[in-house]
Amino acid sequence: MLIFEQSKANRFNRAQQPGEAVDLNKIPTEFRRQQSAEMPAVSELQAVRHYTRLSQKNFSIDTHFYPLGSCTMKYNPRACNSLAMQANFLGHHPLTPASHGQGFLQCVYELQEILKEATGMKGVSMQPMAGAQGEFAGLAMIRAYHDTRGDEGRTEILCPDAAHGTNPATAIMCGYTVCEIPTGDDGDVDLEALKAVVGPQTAGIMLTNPSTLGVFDRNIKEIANVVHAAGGLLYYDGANLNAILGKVKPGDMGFDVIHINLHKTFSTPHGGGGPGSGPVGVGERLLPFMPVPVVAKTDSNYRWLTEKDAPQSIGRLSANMGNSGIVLRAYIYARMLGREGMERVADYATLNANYLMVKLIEAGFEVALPERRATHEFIVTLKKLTKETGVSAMDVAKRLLDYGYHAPTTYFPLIVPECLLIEPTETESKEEIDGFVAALLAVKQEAYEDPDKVKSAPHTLPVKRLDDVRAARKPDLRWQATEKQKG
Amino acid sequence: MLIFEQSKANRFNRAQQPGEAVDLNKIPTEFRRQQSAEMPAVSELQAVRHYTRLSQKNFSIDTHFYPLGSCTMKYNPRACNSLAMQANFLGHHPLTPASHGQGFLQCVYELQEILKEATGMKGVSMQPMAGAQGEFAGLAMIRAYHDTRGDEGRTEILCPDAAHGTNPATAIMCGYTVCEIPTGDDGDVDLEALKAVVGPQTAGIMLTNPSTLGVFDRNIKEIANVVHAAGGLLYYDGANLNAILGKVKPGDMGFDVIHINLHKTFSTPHGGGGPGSGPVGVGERLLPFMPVPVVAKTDSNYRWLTEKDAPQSIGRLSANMGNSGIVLRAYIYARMLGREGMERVADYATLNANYLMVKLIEAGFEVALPERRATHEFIVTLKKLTKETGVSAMDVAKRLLDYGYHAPTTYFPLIVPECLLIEPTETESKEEIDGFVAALLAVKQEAYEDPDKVKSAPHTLPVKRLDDVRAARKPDLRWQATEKQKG
Amino acid sequence: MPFIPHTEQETAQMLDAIGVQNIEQLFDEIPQALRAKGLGDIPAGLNELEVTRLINQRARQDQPLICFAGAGAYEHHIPAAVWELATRGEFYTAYTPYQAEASQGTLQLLYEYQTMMSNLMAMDVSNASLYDGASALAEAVLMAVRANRKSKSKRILMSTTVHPNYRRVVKNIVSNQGIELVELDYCTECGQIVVDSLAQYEGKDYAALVIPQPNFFGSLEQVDQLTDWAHRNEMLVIGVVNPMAMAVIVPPGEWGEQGADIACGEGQPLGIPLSWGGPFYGFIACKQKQVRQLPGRIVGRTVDLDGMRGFVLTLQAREQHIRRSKATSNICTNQGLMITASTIYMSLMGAEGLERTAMLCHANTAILVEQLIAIDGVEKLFDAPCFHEAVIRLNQPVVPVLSKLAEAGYLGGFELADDYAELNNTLLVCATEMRHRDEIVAFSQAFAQALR
Amino acid sequence: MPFIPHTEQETAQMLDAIGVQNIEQLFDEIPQALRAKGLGDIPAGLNELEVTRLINQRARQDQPLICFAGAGAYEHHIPAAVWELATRGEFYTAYTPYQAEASQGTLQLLYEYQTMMSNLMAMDVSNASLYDGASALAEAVLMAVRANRKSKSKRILMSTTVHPNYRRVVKNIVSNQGIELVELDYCTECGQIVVDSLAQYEGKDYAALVIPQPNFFGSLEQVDQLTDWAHRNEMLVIGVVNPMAMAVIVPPGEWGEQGADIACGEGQPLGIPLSWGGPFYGFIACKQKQVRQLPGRIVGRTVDLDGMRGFVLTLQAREQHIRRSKATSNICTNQGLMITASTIYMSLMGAEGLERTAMLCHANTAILVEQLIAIDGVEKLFDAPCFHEAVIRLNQPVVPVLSKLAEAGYLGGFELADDYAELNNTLLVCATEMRHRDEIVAFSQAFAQALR
Ligand SMILES: Cc1ncc(COP(=O)(O)O)c(C=O)c1O
Ligand SMILES: Cc1ncc(COP(=O)(O)O)c(C=O)c1O
Repeated sequence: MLIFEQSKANRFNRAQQPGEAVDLNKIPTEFRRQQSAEMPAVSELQAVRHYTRLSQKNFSIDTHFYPLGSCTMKYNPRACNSLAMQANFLGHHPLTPASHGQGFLQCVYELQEILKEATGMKGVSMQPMAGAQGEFAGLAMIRAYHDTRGDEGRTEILCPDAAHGTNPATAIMCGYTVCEIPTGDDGDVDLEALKAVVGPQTAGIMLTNPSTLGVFDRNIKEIANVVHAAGGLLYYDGANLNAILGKVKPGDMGFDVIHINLHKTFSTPHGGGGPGSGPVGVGERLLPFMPVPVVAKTDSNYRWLTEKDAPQSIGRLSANMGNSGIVLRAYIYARMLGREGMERVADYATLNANYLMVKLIEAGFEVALPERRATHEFIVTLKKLTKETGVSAMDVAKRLLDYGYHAPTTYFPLIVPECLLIEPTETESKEEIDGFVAALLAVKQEAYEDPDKVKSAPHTLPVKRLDDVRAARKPDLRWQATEKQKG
Repeated sequence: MLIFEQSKANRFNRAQQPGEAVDLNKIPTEFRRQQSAEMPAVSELQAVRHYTRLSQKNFSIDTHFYPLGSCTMKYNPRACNSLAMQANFLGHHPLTPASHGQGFLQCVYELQEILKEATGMKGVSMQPMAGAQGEFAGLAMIRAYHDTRGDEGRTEILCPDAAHGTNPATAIMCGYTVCEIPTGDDGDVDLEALKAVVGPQTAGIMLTNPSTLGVFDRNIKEIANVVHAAGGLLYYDGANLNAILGKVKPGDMGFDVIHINLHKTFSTPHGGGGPGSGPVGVGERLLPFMPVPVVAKTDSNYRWLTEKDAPQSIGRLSANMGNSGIVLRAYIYARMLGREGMERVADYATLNANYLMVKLIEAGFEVALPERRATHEFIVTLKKLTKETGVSAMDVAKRLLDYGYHAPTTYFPLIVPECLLIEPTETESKEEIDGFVAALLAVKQEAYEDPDKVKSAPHTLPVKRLDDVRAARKPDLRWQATEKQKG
Repeated sequence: MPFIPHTEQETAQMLDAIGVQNIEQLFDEIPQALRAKGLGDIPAGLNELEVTRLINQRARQDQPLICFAGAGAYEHHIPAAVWELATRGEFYTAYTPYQAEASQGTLQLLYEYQTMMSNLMAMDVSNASLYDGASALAEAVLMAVRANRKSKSKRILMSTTVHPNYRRVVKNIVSNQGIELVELDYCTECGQIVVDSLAQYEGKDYAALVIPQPNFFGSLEQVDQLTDWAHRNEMLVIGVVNPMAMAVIVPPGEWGEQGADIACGEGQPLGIPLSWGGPFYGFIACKQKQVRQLPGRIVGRTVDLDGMRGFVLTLQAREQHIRRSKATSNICTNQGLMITASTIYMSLMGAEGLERTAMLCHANTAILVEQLIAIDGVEKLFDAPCFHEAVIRLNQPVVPVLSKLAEAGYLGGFELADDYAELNNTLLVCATEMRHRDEIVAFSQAFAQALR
Repeated sequence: MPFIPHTEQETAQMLDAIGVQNIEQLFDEIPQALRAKGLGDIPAGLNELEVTRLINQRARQDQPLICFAGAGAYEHHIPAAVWELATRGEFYTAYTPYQAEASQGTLQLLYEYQTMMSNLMAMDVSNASLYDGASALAEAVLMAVRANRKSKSKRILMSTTVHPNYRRVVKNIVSNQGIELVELDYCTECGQIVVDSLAQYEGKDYAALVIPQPNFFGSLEQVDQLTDWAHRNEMLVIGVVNPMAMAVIVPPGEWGEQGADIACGEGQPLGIPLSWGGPFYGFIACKQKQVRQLPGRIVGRTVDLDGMRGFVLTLQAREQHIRRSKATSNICTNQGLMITASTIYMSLMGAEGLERTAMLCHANTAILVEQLIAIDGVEKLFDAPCFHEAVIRLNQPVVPVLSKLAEAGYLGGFELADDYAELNNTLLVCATEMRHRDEIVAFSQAFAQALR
């Protein structure tokens, strides 16, 4: 039942209502809403029960192994939440003067420093509110850099064909055109193809390394040289930083600008889709262009730097300072890990992924790049299974749900057919991984023995397989009071 | 899986461990534990996931209608929890001087006053930690009262046969013998029988009014007279106070001492079995005997009264001041209700129960006392159904679970065969009650059409019907490391 | 190591299975020259006890001020149930509901949210969130440029009564695509845009007009006239509104003859704590016919194999993960958890609760302004009706006054002169339903004190 | 009305169905003369915003002191996950698991708890909680009297090194049944019971001997000798112990030749906040052969119709709801939620975490005592080894010193003279793992100051 279907006219939740209905006497009637917005009218218990029950219909890290590739679904320490949700943090208006927010500002400043060290960059701004906005900030800085130098005509951004959809979408949003570069058979960027397209029109290249194929591009230095030689800059999509924390730094690989997904590597919650946080880090050249505000320290005093302090800045991308509460969580997490803990993250994320890959190969699965080391994730391709049984990667994903595992990422990257992108993360145990292997093997067997069972999965969830096509063909995006039907 | 079955030797949850293993150098080895206690060795994620998933296996107020008679399973406002769980309340050691705890003491004092007004008693102590301990405090006061007067030979406590098990058990614990009084056909205490047994050996009587039969004993004044005339005192078991809040006060009915279940009428959580809180209220005569500590107010200063201030007190029943945090929740709840809100509690608890009773009668169910008004609860007896179908009240209860309703209380009070004691509480909506009627009716039909289905219920819960007998015959009360079996 | 479950023995078994000697070997594809020399500057790890001590001490340092500021972020009462439910692990630690069948909780909630937000805005459809109010306005502008087939100009009329930071953000985002923002002056007497002043823009090609309601000064704009004017001139209308105000003020969908085309804004007032400015969330809603131009996630209702109702992410062909460079936006991770909270908030409040809250904010601000202008040297600046913010002018510079108020424990408001040169010595103040009358009185006294 | 969902229309429909005019009529069986005239003295209701303001203000008034007191309640670090999980609605708002199939969450958790507590105590079985440490000891005494078939005396040997309030509570409870507590003196030099001093009680009929570990002074008792002595004299042995200490100290099940018969105590140190003294929880564990004398709820493992493992309340024939006046105790509602928290706490800590915590408490207290006795006029009193509390004697009255410390922000300890007349000018102090070394130093300085 929808909350609206539990609604009853004239039901009020008195505990949440100011007692007196004050008159809007100072507001002329022409400005006043004539009919109340249709909202649920439920008791507090009804609302609590409804959303408690709804929550139980979700898979989540706290309930299930969630090996969603590229998303780093690791344990979110509860302390990061409860410490960040203290009244003294939550109660601060963004206009609070720095004099009254030294505690918070210090946290932000120190996280900036930690991220600089972790990535080898020279400056970090917490402004972007997710990875994609970090990408935007990065490209905007690249644009500002070229513009400032009067280096016109750089209108194109290069992206590998395996890139995440946000990369080309961001390039367009930032006013660039996109040129796709193919991936070589070995999983690295096709260097010859890159050389063929790079040129005076190249503003820069966006790269994820390790790539979305779950391998570390071994030619990264050469790529950097090629692009830099052509006058372009290198953007690092930090979505996969978890794999290399403390092992290799984007700054050392030659990247000029990066973003970091705090909701991935730094374990802030994914929240059913967000909020994330996508700080950007820059090398020397782009320092003047960083988005504001950032926190600066003078003696032991912390303060915001704004447009006034950074006249070349690309400015702000949020009305305030980005997703502060998320930054706070990431800071707490970073302090708990400390330097050794961070290296261990990469160690065990990589160990888990390689172990899982080996176990799946043993179990007869085909991985996309068997000759390569997995990083923190890797790709299984089911094209053989699909051909032999008609069971698709999507079907397998759905059937896994019945076994109590969230599915890996499916059909991404787009260049591998019938693929599953699998990222176990470092916080999952060997037992959990072994269980997952067993489940995937069981599904494979079912695919041969009883393909319809797999194709019609899931069977044990709150709903059966949902009809996506119908949803898109006749969009029903909002409950209408007239229907009042049950379900 | 048990948490122990996820355990692995040498797995540590580092985030929760002091870094250094300090040596116990000051403690001679003879005092030192030689082998570590077997405890789970799991990661933080494993623990979080395990207990999150376990929690989902519970029915609860927040997820289900829970009409457990005599237990008052009403909505527990979340604000009562979050406000009571503030660091500034949780951080206080019980030895905190009153000077540094005026805020908390004021809350306790004001709740004492509110409860006095609500019950018509002259003094209230928050000391008892649940209803049964309140009963104990009450009887101990009765004993102290008689003792102080040198009124010896009063060795017996009277209890109606419908009384809750805690009443006779408490009487024994307090060194009394118990004399049971039968209930009349009309549901009220059998007055003649009472008169027949009351006498110089009578220390007092324990009564619930409304009784556990869900009716208000109309002869309460006469009962009080009879017992008082014989020199006994009247104890009021306040478990059913929700039904009469603001309508009639135990003090006015003639009770000398009462307890109140804050976890029922004042909506503190039931917590899977507690903690409760069972404050006692006393009339003039028992004032000197109240358990300590209680909070007193002088000018605008609050302080604890202890044994020193109350030399005749029966003393303390907990090491500290009882379940403080629960008292705080009840105070918050009481302040939200206010006086009108409290009366409304009785109004709507009673309305819901009577409506539900009428609807069930309409649906062909037999209620135990059809000629009487229901109070906040009432009894359905399924003896006819059982006779005709072999389906017992327990079977019906189990089958209701499949319909998404927690079962009513079964087989209590003991004097009504195959009974369900049903208490909807005031916070449930008409829709929920109508749905419950429909479910009960559906189960009844099933009992005739497919009795085995009902007898083997539940069918949709995490486990099927559990074998109680086996559990009691071969008690397995603790997981043993040797087994390591799955389940 | 915190949060890593492996025992040494398991690590050894796993390495063995992989066929390597040690974990280090797993990184052997990284060119040796690039390998990091460690993370020396990062402090050593803390256990939870230690980090709790540290963070509590930071928090204790920062006692919040009693808030009389708004300017885009508003302190409202948030029922305890909101965040107790929103931080349940099942909401908190799930991600974008890619596997719909395993995410019906989040999906149904988002569908309910879309319904609530559409209803509050009187628009046909809402998406499932953008980052914040400012970036939502940027997306609305991009959307309008795409959607207005009649306009070729890539020019937007932007009222200067829109939040200055919103205007900055929009500019920072959209100017990369060559979109130009033409700023409209407001009437310095009434503090709103006057339709008569727009004659100069008539007959020229603008893709859209952006109208705030209430505007940054707290004043109510003449939205009906503005909307009709814009539509007459073939512009789309973007309303950027405070959702709490919409409980009692005419919503975008009802502006003028046809209603605004796009409604967007900051969702923070609906159950989101101030939290140093974030995370908040942006909302955006539009008319049915523009739905395929809407950026961000959208949830739709559908049926399962048994014909039972269920919910899925839909219209994904607009999105970057499908359409890549042709997407309506690059947004991927959005502000899901904030929507969870906001949806629960709206359910607990109901229409009546929102209305009463809005009214009380209005009444409290009226009292606040009354008290403040009773002080010598304080006057109210604009005469347009206000919702829950107002501009006052002092007889002296604002900064020292705000400092004194901060010392007295108050956040006194927002100084306008930095953003509006003509508004020297002015202050934007606000009193929501959170401000007790006693606090307003005490603040006014402190204010008088600070002016001396 | 808060929390009541009925609309006026529904109320009317329901009254109609019942066949009454108004709600008042439903109370017509209550004699008119008894009807209350309202609840005039109770204040009017507050909405959540108002009550939040009120309670926050009360809380702000009461800033906790930095705690150097123990005396039965100990400040330990509690992992954030503990209460975030324990207050999930499914745990928080369920009741005693009468319907086992709908309560497997709580039941399995209790079974896990019973296992953990039995293991920690090295006993065979644990129940699922009693009210608190003091009342648990009372129940243990009642249980011992029932269980000791060899004794007819109803007399108990109770060490005076047991917490004074525990002794009071036990007396208040058990004396009603004519049980007598005979108090054993401790050795004023070493601060523990000396076995040699017990000769006078030999050969007399006592049902049980109560041994604290550590005792109220923080000293470790010679439990092996005491246990063996008691068993030789046909008494049962009741250990009343600090569960945190049991991580590193010999547990009751291993005392002497045969182990104690009953272990009980206060569970608060295992994940329960100080919270003004409650809710805490009492634990009790015993040997297999006494299980049917154990009071309170017990969960057992069984199987369902399909043979799958499941959990139920068991051995209910001991309990009041079945056996009524013949029950082992009157307890019904216990401290379930505290057990939920404690079980999660123990799972998160593991044996190693508990051990390290216990060790750090010990080390911190050692440092504290060292620092304090370095002050002129302070000396350590007893020479028995301590766990994490110790008694010091001052050269002046304690009360004024404690007041000065409170002014400086410290809870300085527990004054013993009220309970132990011979211990004038003495103070029981404690430093758990929560006390940072810097805090201990600062406290010692404040202490020196206060003595001046
Ligand atoms: C490889 C990659 N790049 C970029 C992004 C975009 O980040 P966000 O979702 O935080 O905007 C993601 C994640 O979604 C990603 O996996
Ligand atoms: C009628 C009655 N009396 C007494 C009690 C005992 O109260 P408690 O469980 O709080 O000890 C109960 C509840 O369990 C009850 O229903």
